[in-house]
Amino acid sequence: MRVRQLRAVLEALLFSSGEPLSAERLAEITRVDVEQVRRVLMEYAEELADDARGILLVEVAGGYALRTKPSLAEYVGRLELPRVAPLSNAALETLAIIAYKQPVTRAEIEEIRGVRCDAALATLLARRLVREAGRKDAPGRPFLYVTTRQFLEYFGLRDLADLPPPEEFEAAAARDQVGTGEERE
Amino acid sequence: MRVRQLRAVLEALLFSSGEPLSAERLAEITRVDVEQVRRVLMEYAEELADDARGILLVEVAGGYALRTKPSLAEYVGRLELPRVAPLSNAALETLAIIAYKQPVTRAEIEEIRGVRCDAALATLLARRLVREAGRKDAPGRPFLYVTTRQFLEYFGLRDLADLPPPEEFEAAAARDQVGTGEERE
Amino acid sequence: MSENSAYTVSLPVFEGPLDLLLHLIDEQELDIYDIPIAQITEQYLAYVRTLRELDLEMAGEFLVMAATLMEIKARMLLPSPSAEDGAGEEAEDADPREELVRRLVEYRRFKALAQRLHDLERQHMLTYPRVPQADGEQVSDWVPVEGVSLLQLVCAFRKVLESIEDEHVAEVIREKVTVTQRMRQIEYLLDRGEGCLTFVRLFRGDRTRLEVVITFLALLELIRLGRVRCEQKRAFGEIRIFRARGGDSHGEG
Repeated sequence: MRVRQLRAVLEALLFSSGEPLSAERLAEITRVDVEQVRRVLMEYAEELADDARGILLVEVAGGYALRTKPSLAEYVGRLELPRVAPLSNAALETLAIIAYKQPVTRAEIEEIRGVRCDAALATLLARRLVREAGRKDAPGRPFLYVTTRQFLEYFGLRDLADLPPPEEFEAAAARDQVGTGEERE
Repeated sequence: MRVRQLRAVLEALLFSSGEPLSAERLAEITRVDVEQVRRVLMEYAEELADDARGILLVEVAGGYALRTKPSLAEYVGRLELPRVAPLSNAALETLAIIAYKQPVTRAEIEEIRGVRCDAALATLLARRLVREAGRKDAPGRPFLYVTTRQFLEYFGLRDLADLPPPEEFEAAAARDQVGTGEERE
Repeated sequence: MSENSAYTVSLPVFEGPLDLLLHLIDEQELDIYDIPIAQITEQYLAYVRTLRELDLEMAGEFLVMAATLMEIKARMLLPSPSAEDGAGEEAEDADPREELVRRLVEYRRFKALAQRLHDLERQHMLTYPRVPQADGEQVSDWVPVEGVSLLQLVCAFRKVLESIEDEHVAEVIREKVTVTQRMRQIEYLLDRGEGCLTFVRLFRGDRTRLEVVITFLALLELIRLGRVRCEQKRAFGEIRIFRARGGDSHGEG
């Protein structure tokens, strides 16, 4: 195999493999001797050092792997890759209120939940399940919150209409609010 | 942001994202205008065309994604990465009908195929290649089926317009109906 | 399966009756718009008989098509009756094969499209994506409900909502029921007795829409955490909720 092709093959292998690959394994797959694999990998690592490249070759767990450059973590972080961790109950309750009463301010959410929800709201914003949508024309001009496309994806909903019709909820919520106001102890 | 850094950031983003990223999303993350993102992506795609590179930039499901080059499939195949099994004929026929006639009910699919397709449909739903999209306003209120973003990704299609144009088939059908059966295979 | 099934090796498998008919037509290079119906019927029936003799499973649709073919064949033999009806000249010339031809042409079109998809699939499988790393980048592939689609759940949910009567809403003193509390209640109900609840039963105590919503969100969350699962025996049947087997510690992250 020519060096240029070997380099291409190694890149493809490192790219597609979920786990680090040892030089021996790479040599076995490419049917090239280990020394040559190491040589080409070293050249490859040098190329990746160029600041127009976004990934680098690391040696981990007895093998080689491609990773994004730490200096670019800020941007990669903005991708906000979905996490496996489920939402906390506080976040879930806050989300339910936003989903059915949107657009809604933080004070209004806290009024319903009876507790502060800064942390829950921060989580929901970070996970892009809700977003700010302008400000309410009220004292202090508080932010209004609405759900996002990601919210629908997270719950596997096609659109907000997949939830019970919002008018019904608004009406119900309005009635509830009247009730709450009168009967709260 | 300088062009070289933008290129690095885009590479890092495309590398770490599990799904295709649209130019708009990339622009939003890098805070650069969409046109510049597209320009740099085009340059990047050209660089990847070099035969010392093992990956390429594809446009799929409304976004950009990195994949290994098809010409290197033999080597990457030796990694024995877990892959989904290819679709059965029944599933492919069912999927073709959904892709071209969406939204469509199961009864409509079965009418065309002449056989029940519960199993094929269950497979397609489980693999998220199709999804339910509401119900048809007809007796029994049957579910309507449409293709998903994963469908585009699975077949490497940019969007639905990327499917072989149905007009070709309509035209062919029209010719058939006129009755010139000569060039038929 | 009978011993005869050893012979099945040579028997081509067809997706359905239309697939079999197309095969017969293509194989003999027949004109799809002028199918020699007697000949095709004979061959078709021979195939169906073979399947039966070999004791193979055969979709009921094959028999339906056999009947259709025989009917068309019979009508082709009859003199055109429409002359007596005087019911329009157009209708007189209606070919008994017309509907079958239309279906065959349409099916053939989608078979071709399916083949194109198959080619695309094969082509695309030559390229590999990057497998996300195990360290926290794993994209969760949450399938919301096992056996019941979320849409079915939501539809059921809507029905419950519609059944809530407005007069109740007015008089209700809103209790502060949280999603967490409701999740616990549902789990308690499941653990206490039946081990299974109907969807409708779940909402029995709810009197306001907000309560119904909270119950529904609690259910969604329990499903998502893998603590309960839903089942629907037949389409539009009752949705039942079960404790998921060993799913308790499932969802923490």
